[in-house]
Amino acid sequence: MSAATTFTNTASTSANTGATPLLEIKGIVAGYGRVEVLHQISLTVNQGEIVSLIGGNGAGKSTTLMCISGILALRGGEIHFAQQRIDGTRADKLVARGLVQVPEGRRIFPRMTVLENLMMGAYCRNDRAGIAADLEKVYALFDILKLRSTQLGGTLSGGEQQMLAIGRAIMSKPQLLMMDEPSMGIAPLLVTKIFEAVRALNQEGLTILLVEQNARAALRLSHRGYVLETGRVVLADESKRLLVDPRVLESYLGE
Amino acid sequence: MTDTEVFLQQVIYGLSNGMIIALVALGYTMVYGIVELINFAHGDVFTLGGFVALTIVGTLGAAAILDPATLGDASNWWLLVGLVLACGVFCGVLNAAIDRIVYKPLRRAPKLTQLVAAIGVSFILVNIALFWGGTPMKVFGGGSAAAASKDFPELLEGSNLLGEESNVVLRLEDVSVFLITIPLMIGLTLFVRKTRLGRGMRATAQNPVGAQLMGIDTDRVISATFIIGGFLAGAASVMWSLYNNTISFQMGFRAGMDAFTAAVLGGIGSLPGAMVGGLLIGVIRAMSDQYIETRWTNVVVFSVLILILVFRPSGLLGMKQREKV
Amino acid sequence: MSAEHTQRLAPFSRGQCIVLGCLAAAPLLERVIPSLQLSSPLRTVIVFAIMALGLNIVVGWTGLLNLGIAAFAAIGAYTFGILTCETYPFQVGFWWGILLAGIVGAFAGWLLGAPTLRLRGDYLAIVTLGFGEIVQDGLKNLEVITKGTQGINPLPAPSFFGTVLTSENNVQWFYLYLAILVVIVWLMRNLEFSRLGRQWFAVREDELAARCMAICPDKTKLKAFAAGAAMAALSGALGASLLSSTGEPSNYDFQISILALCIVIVGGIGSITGVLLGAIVMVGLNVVVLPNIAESLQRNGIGSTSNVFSAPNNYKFLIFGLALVLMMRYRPDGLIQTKKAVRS
Amino acid sequence: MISHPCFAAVRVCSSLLAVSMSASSLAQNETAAAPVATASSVKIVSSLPRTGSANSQTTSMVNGIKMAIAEVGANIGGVAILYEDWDDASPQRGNWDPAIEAGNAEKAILDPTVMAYIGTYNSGAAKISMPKLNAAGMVMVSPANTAPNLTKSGFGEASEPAVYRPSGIVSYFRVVPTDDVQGAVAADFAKEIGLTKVFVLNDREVYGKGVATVFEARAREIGLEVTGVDGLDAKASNYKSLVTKIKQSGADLVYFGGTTQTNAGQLAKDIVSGGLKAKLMVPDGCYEQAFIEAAGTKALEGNVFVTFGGRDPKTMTGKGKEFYENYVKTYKVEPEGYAAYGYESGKVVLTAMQRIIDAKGTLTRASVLAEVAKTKDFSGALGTWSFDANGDTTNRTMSVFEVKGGVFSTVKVVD
Repeated sequence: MSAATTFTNTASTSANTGATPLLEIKGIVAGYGRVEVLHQISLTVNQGEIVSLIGGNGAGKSTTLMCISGILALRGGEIHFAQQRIDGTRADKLVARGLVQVPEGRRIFPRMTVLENLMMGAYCRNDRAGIAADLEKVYALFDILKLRSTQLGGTLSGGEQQMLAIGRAIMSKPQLLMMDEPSMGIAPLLVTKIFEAVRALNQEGLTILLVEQNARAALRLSHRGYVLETGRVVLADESKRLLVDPRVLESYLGE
Repeated sequence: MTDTEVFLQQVIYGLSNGMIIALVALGYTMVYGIVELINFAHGDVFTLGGFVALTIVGTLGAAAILDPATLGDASNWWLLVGLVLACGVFCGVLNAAIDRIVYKPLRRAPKLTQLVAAIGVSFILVNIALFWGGTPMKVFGGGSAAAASKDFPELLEGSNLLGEESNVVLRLEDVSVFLITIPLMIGLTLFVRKTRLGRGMRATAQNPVGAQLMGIDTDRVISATFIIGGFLAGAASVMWSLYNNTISFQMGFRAGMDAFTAAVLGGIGSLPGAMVGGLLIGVIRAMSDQYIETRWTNVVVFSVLILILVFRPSGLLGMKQREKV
Repeated sequence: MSAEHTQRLAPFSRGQCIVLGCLAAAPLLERVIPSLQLSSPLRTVIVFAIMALGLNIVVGWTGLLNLGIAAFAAIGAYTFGILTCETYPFQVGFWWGILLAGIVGAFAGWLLGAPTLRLRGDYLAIVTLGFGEIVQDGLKNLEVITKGTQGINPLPAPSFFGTVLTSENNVQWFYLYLAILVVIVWLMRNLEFSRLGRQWFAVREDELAARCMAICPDKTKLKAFAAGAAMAALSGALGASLLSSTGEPSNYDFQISILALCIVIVGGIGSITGVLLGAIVMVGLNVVVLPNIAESLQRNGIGSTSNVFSAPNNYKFLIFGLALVLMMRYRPDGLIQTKKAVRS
Repeated sequence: MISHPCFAAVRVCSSLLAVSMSASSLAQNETAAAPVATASSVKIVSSLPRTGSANSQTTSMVNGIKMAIAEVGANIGGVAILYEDWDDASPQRGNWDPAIEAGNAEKAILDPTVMAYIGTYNSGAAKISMPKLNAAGMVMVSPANTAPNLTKSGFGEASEPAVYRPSGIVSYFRVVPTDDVQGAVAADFAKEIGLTKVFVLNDREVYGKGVATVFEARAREIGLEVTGVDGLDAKASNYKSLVTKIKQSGADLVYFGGTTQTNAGQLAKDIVSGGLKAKLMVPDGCYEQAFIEAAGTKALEGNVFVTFGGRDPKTMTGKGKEFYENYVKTYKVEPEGYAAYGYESGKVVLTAMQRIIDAKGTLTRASVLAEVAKTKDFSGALGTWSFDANGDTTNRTMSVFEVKGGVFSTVKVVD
């Protein structure tokens, strides 16, 4: 992909015309120590969409999610969620508002049982009935978790841990679910299963921001996509167009 | 004394000393579990708990408690429970305050930076205890010898529960160590397992970022952990004072070292591990004093420790440590 | 050896030159202000600097927390004592004494490290702490060999081209120790850029990755442990010669290990210059600054013995502790920050 | 590489080294040759652990020294006597620190106005400063060291005490009777009151171990049965297990070579609470109110014997009585045994200085040393005594105390 390729956010129109933006990121800058990782990133996720964020290693995908989640402080720019500015809000408060992340590498609690892990997802909730219903929903989505419910999280396989992490996030009753590399290091069969679950969740109305290195799978699943390169958005379009874009084909789809 | 009596006696002493070590170790291991800080100041927070206890006893003492007639009265139970609460709260708040002022700004600094800061805090607390010992109160010797050990009055009946004729000594102090410590330990375990905050603690300990992403206010959880850890240190200081009847401004050093050893022996970060580790160290000390020689006791304790760790590198009840992220 | 490597191997870095140069100039300052006696306490600073440089190999370069470095200093001091004291049959003299002390120290480090180095993080820390206690009590209890609490004395002062130094020649003595320190700093710097040094860093950064580069982490750690122990033992021997006595075993207790650790962290973990500065600051605080503050207050009639608050000496713990806390608060990476210490 | 600036720096350093070495050795010779002091003031310094757990004891001593100086109005024949209270402890150790003790000795040597060095408290510390001060010809008077091998042969290594006297002259003196006297008196007393079986403990420090060893030897010599010997850990939280072991051994006396600082109070408590019906006997390191306060009167009442070199200041007559009354007046507290030792150390140096001035001499290190060594029939707070050829006090008066009503009361005085 040529470095000259630039992109302006305004050029894109939402796939779901008329939808309201749920998450809007405006020119955020962030980094670690003396190194700046994100240079003015802007993107929008509309209500009901699946948006994928693709890019190579070190492009800043996970960093973007950490900024949205409030783990990493911004150095510039703004983040709006459901029409409210949220940058500077503490991470734990955002979860209560429905902004939930399934982090890279799962980050489940290894010395808690599967059930306890799931219940940690409901940490901010008080509605017992709702929690019970959501638990059933998670079990319906990933039946293996029900079988394993008394097992320690740390003893699950990678794919099972990923399901657990997604299930745990669902227990938080998210409005927007952000998933960081859900397919990483997982057997292909399970990847399919997980992606199916993502699609099913979306069809129930959940908005999803998906970060993936597996660009093809992500773009097939999502409505729109953004391509990140060294901390900048270099392409943004509807997924089906990105799938045939020569620059994407060359760099990320291996053709 | 017959050999059996001697053995029984040593088991009693070993377990009751071990209980106190375990109580200090619990606070150590909780804080470690959450922020991965070897809190060198923990032992000195414990010391100050002892000074609070003696100050309270001394203040009340003029009226009733130090009167030889009521000294050792069983009705002092209420006082004992009150002391545990008062010292526990004091140490809990102190511990959390230290965290806020000293450790929190260093949370993102290298691990050893926090360790050295904790060492610094330890020195400061030692000095505070030294000054405290110079308080012009009767129980502090009028303040004339600040650095000297202070006598802690026997609040509970000191006579032998097995009868004055028995060779084996079991006094109310020995029993009270169990009566106060075991409920505290059960309460702590239930708290950590069952309550929301307790689950938040476990989650933060196992995966801080994951916990934040679940909506857990980790700063609050960390403060709560320091408060509880401090509370246990305060409670332990009362048990210690009551059991040994002595406090001194440097007593936290050995208590801290024993607790650290116990915590690691049991598997650092593990609550049952800290209890097992504490009891084990207490019993090993007693047995070594009896069957080897007192002068070799430290060597025995630490040799056992090294041997156990060589064969169980994560301690007795520790999980395999996760790789550093 | 690559060209770049050769260039980096200039004998000393700028920082090291400045610190060593300042040390070398200190006795001149003493001549300008006679009441300022520096060469005597500065020898102690050098002894601790060597111990901390040894600890720096283990903690700073290899990333292993060692809380028992004083035990190796004790082993060094007692080895030196047994080999040189006139009441023992060996009497090998100062130079052989410190050399053999270093070798025995390295062996002790190897002996402790071999079974325990696969332990991680704080488990290793408690093992080293325990080893410190074992050594201390062992020295106290094995009276037949070590004379127990009595300590071994007299020990020989360094002799130099046939002249034996006495406590009146403390300036010469200081320069001799400084020369030893200079040699050690030179060695350390070479080590830092050597193959072994890079292996240590690799193990510190990522053990798994190091293993992938055909570095055996256990052997590498063991070498670091032995090297650190050897340096600590050497410092113990130099310290014993300075006192003409090994002192009591309790002079090598946990507090000394802690002091050495504070020197490394306050100075700047991993940096040779930092450790030297750390030794000057921390030991200087103990042996120069605090005593002088207390004495000058006394001279000016401030303070009395009437109660605990009025005696300046009773504030020493507080000052020492505050100094540590404040230094960590405002220089969390130490006085000299190494480039490697930038964290993510 | 040769032109690298660091090399230049090294070269500069080494030349500086050479220059200053020659220059400073010259300077050293000057000061060594003439420790001038004729002028208006001389200094007495003390080196005692002032930071940490020994602080209480050393405060008593410093008070004693200050009082001795105040008594002469800090002035002898127009020469002002300055006193400095040096600390040989560091906060790092919380106890005496060898590096600082060595530093103090050297600081004293290099300050030409220092005429006398009062110290140390710990016998281990004395071993470090003694040879240095001796080589410099400075008189050293210890108010507290009791290890016999510092001055007498036959107690430690064959090389002792010669190693502490590199100049061949005796320059170290002490006002306290040594442990060979004290340990023996203690053993004799135990036998006298009908005790037969003794368990000997020490705190594994130079002083405690030394006095316990002498006690043990004497006990065996006079036919007491020694049921066990052990060294305890002064930092332990309690000694209940150890007491059980002693109980099993059947001892009717526990001798503990140790001090209040090394946890004698805790031991006394645990003997009582562990149901061990045996007496406890401790040396002069416990002859202080702090011991009673630490152990609590209940544990000590009628259970403990404390030996001490000298008499109870309260019961003394003459100079001793004066000291007692003065001390109470000045500091508003009862003087401890340590206060008397401190006072006596200061007094003996000041008296020697007074004699030099009276004889129209000048105060030099050599003259002060020579005059202190001549101390004969000195009448002070501890009785009337002289220094013997080893530098030890001829005072062999030992008192045995017990605790009654919360204070020490004399049981026996051995002359």
